[in-house]
Amino acid sequence: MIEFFGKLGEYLGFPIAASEHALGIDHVNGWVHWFMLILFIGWGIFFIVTLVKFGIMKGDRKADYEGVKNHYSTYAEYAVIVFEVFLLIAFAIPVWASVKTELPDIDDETVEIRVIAQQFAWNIHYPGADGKFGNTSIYLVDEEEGNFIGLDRKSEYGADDIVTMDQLNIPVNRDIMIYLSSKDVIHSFSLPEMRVKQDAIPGITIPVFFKATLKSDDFLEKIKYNNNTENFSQRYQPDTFYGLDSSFWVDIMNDRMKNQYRGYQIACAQLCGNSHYKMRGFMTVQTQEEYESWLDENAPEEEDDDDW
Amino acid sequence: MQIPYNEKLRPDTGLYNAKLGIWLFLASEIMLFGGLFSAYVLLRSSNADFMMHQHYLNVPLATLNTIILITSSVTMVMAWVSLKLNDLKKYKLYMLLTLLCSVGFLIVKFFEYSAKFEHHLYPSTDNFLGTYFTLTGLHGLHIIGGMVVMIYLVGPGVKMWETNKERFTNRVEVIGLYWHFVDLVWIFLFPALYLL
Amino acid sequence: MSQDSHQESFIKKYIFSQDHKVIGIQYGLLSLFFLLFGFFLMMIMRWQLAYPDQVIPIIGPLMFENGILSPDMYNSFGAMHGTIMIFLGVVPIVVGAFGNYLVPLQIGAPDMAFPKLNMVSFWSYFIGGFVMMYGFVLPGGAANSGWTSYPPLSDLATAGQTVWLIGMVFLITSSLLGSMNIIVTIVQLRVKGLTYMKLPLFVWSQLVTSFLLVLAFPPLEAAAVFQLMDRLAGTSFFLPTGLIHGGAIVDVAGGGSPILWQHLFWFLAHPEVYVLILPAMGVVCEIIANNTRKPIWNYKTMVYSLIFLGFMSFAVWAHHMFQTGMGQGMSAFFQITTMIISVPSVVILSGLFITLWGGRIRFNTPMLFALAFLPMFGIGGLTGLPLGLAPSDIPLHDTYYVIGHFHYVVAPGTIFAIFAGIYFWFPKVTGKQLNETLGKIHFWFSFVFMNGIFMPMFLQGIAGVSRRLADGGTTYAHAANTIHYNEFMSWSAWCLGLAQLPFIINMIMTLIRKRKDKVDPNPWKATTIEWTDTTSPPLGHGNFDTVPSVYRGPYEYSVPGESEEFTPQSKKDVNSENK
Amino acid sequence: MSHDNIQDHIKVYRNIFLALLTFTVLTVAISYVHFDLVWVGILVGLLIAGIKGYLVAANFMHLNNEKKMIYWILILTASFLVLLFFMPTLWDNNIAHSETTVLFDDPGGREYLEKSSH
Ligand code: HEA
Ligand code: HEA
Ligand code: CUA
Ligand SMILES: [Cu+2]
Repeated sequence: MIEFFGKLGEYLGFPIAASEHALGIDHVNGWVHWFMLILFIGWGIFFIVTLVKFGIMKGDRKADYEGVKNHYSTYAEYAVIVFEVFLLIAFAIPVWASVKTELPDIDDETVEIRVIAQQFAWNIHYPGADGKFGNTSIYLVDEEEGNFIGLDRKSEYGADDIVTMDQLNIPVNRDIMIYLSSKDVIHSFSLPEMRVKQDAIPGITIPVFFKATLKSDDFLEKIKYNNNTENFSQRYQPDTFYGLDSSFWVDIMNDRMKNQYRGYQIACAQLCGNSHYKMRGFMTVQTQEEYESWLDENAPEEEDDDDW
Repeated sequence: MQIPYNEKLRPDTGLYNAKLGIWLFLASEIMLFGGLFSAYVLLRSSNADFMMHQHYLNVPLATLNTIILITSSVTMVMAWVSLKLNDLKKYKLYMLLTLLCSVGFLIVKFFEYSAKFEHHLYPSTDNFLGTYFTLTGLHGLHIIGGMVVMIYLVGPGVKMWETNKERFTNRVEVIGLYWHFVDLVWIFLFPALYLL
Repeated sequence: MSQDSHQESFIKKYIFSQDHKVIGIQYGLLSLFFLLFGFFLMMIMRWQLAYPDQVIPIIGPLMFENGILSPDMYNSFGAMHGTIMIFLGVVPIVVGAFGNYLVPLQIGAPDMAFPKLNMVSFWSYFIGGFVMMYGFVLPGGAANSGWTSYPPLSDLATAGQTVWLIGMVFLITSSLLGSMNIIVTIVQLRVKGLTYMKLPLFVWSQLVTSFLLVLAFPPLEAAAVFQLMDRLAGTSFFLPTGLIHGGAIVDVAGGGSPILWQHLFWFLAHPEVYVLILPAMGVVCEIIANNTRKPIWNYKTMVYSLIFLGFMSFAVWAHHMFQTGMGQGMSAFFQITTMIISVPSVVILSGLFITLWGGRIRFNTPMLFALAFLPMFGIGGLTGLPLGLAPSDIPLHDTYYVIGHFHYVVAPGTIFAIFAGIYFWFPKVTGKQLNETLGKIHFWFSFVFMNGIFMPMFLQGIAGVSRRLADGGTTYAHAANTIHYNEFMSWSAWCLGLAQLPFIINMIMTLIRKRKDKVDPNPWKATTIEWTDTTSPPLGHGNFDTVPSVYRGPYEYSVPGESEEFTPQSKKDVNSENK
Repeated sequence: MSHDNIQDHIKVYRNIFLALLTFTVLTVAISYVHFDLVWVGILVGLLIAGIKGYLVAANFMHLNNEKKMIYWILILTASFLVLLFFMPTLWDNNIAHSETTVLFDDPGGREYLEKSSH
């Protein structure tokens, strides 16, 4: 039942659901939209019938002082209340708890990652081989040297930490625990396909957890058929590139599209300044092996330490 | 054109217009200071060091100010009573006393503020001092606003006593209500900032 | 009122007037101007959304560097569009213009309770508006942190934000004075016999709205003061410790809380959205009762729903903050209250629908706008439900779905109700009726293009396109499927702009047309007492030649046994005379 | 209001005045008392302020004898005030605690730096 009515959620046009909890959320949306549809169509039919009957074909009569005498509308209102209570108890409150507040146990199986937002990029901080984060401090932040998060390489667990910008790699089908914070203003960490959205608020660190179920490769395969890329390139008219012919333009666009489809995208969903609109990161979901080899590739080299 | 119930009470509500008006205004003031106090509580409860600079505040001076304000409240209510007793002279006397108190209050505040500045304590020093300056500053603005009205009511505004006694008495009652409210805010500000 | 017929100077009569009717008109004209201005900003922004980074035709080279709306300007226009529409457009027109003009007339009062305050309130609005406009010429432009002005972004923003805050304080003052005035007027100056349960629903909606304004605005004032301190005195009420901005540590004491602003802001801003809708509902009630020629169904339930709606609107504010990391208890509380508040809306809407049944419906222009209000508000309101449930809000928060949701309630909702009200009460204000043909053209085009703009927003929002993106989301892959709607939406918006021309022409033509000698004081055959008054089209001080008494409810249309189709409220009740 | 009635009023005002002075001295005195539990001190302080506020509101502002309408307005205001007061303070944000790190929000950052071997 839950799935059956929740199915509507999958036809509404949400992005592909790629995390474990995504279906739950889509089902809530499906149920609510069914409910809205029924109410709207019900009232809409009544509305149109009334207008036709009492407006257009009115003839020569007087308006009825009393109007409707039955209580159907009262029953309809009770039905609305009952349904809303049902939605709250059956879906909204438990789903919210499981998605946002009931922290899973952190064990070896959990991948812990810190994400620190800044204008206008996502800093990703992996604990490295030892599984523990090195210390960070605002006094070590040095953007010219590339130390955006003020990581202390000399601290106990800091030497092997991996820091990337705008590129988040995670293994598929494992619990991901992200500690989300921000350096400057409020951002919002949004993964549309994962149904993840969480404001990154400076001053506090907020947990975000999910489990991705669809690898990037598979995802790209899927959206190839879904995404109407033609529309996209048509939208940009060549005249912004004065003097260039349009085939050149199409090449540029195609290149750009390819880059876009590196995988999932991290969107910033909270206004954070003038480049908010392009504060975009990428997320790659890989198999465990690919993930591990990616970590190895990106592990800091020994010599590098002195800089930091 | 005459607006009804400016001086007489409307039978079904038992109020004249300005009384209802001032209570609505005070209701909005309650929400204003409610917002400020609520911010204070939130900031304080989310920060262990919030009260760090409290000991810089001058409790004796503030106590003096509390007493001044309470006194001014009493003289204010006495001014109204004098009008009820048809005694314009006494009204003026009490009103001037109230004004005197408020001037006293502002002078004491001035000394408090300048002592802070001398010690390089500014609103930007930390959030406690920020709250202190913002809240007492806004309260001070309310005092000044009240004083302006009071000056009007002992000065040019007193002419109305000749033409329309009832309405004038109502005006005094209304500014009185406002003044007591300002006093009441201080009654909570004083412990919240200085003592607790 | 003869003692008032002495000559007043022009300035006293029309500029610093204390007459509620003149003030109402002043409010009306200024807020229409601001509505149009807010719309112009949006029409420019819509170019940037449809054709990102392309030179704007005609006005681009005149107004902007490179002829392109830069991202900074986009943000600033967006923030100002929201602010202008809400605080300088809709609130002043529904409360300042309609409330001011109609409430005293509908309750038989000679004027507002405090005419001087009324004047101050208008001028405070005027100053606030122009202080805010001043932001456009400051270096860095007007406020650009969204109409919500979330810190730390707004704390760190350019000087336009300071001007925004100062303007806001004036606007708050204006609204506070205006709404206190309305409450006192309604409570104290009701004419003989007009008990609460005989008040027109428009007056009820104004009463509830005014309470919302009086009690919800002050916390925002507190917040504005705090933010001004942050910006001018270097405090850090909204700035936490350890901020790094532009690579350097922000030099403030810290220890503040960005969430605090959101609480104080939404504590106002949620009630505020009901301020936008309740008077609109009131207008629609009046017009529907009048044009179905029958009483509003279940008047008492409507009144109680309005009150309950107003009351509950104070307890739902954090549904705008679900994604700030709210814990379980709070989110449950605010989801429940949000669901509760939708029930009175459903009750009111149902009441209006059912009123239509059995009526003798006249399709004149005000009625068309009022009728369109119903399904449009229905769409807007219903899409509030998935936003009100925290889990379904996760994918929808801060996307175009939210934009679609609230534009359906404010644009084809409130704006249509405002249009309806203007067409309906225009004869009351000027003694002349607006042209019906032009009115209908205005209606049908507005109706079609409004939906053209806002319907695709739901699709974009569901696909995950964020709001406030200066390029409409071209860099996001998930936007690729729906982004081409932008072009269609923008064209709809510009056509909507064109569709306003018949309206403006209609107003001007009607105003310059000579008035007929004999004015029908009650062209719509309405029952409420503002129509019994013949004095108001000439803008004299003082309202009624003979103050009416009220004997019956506001919507006594088609009463069985009465000779006329409508029974004015002031018609003597035969029964009560016997008593 | 007859005149004797007003004379009574004056007497009341005087008594209230004295009471307010007493309570003021009392709060100041109590603030020097050290309570083991901080919140007890706060509670006592608020209690006294509450009493003083009540005295002012009830007598000077005549709330002990006011019209129904005013009471309704104040009740309404008070209920919203309660909401405004408690919701933000009861706010339960999801906050992550990750033990091994000195996070950006940690004001102890500078001390940490001094301690560590740089
Ligand atoms: C007038 C303005 C107005 C009104 C009336 C409403 C009404 C409602 N709003 Fe809306 N809302 C806004 C203006 C408004 N809102 C604005 C401006 C924002 C965004 C602010 C920003 O972030 O910038 C917002 C955002 C907003 C959010 C935050 C979304 C987010 O940022 O993630 C939420 C969440 O709960 C919400 C919920 C609701 C609900 C449940 C209602 C309910 O009251 C609705 C109840 C109504 C109904 C249930 C309809 C009943 C009708 C029928 C049943 C008839 C059906 C009809 C026909 C067939 C004709 N709104
Ligand atoms: C009352 C509120 C209100 C109203 C009516 C409108 C009306 C409109 N809005 Fe607005 N909007 C907001 C409040 C409002 N908006 C807010 C709060 C935001 C969020 C801002 C933020 O992100 O911070 C927003 C954001 C917003 C966006 C998203 C921007 C973004 O996120 O990047 C868009 C996009 O299309 C948009 C479009 C429109 C359009 C096309 C209209 C049209 O419907 C306009 C219709 C207007 C008219 C029809 C004018 C009628 C007046 C006349 C005809 C006057 C005649 C005059 C004389 C005679 C003098 N609005
Ligand atoms: Cu970061 Cu928007
Ligand atoms: Cu809301």
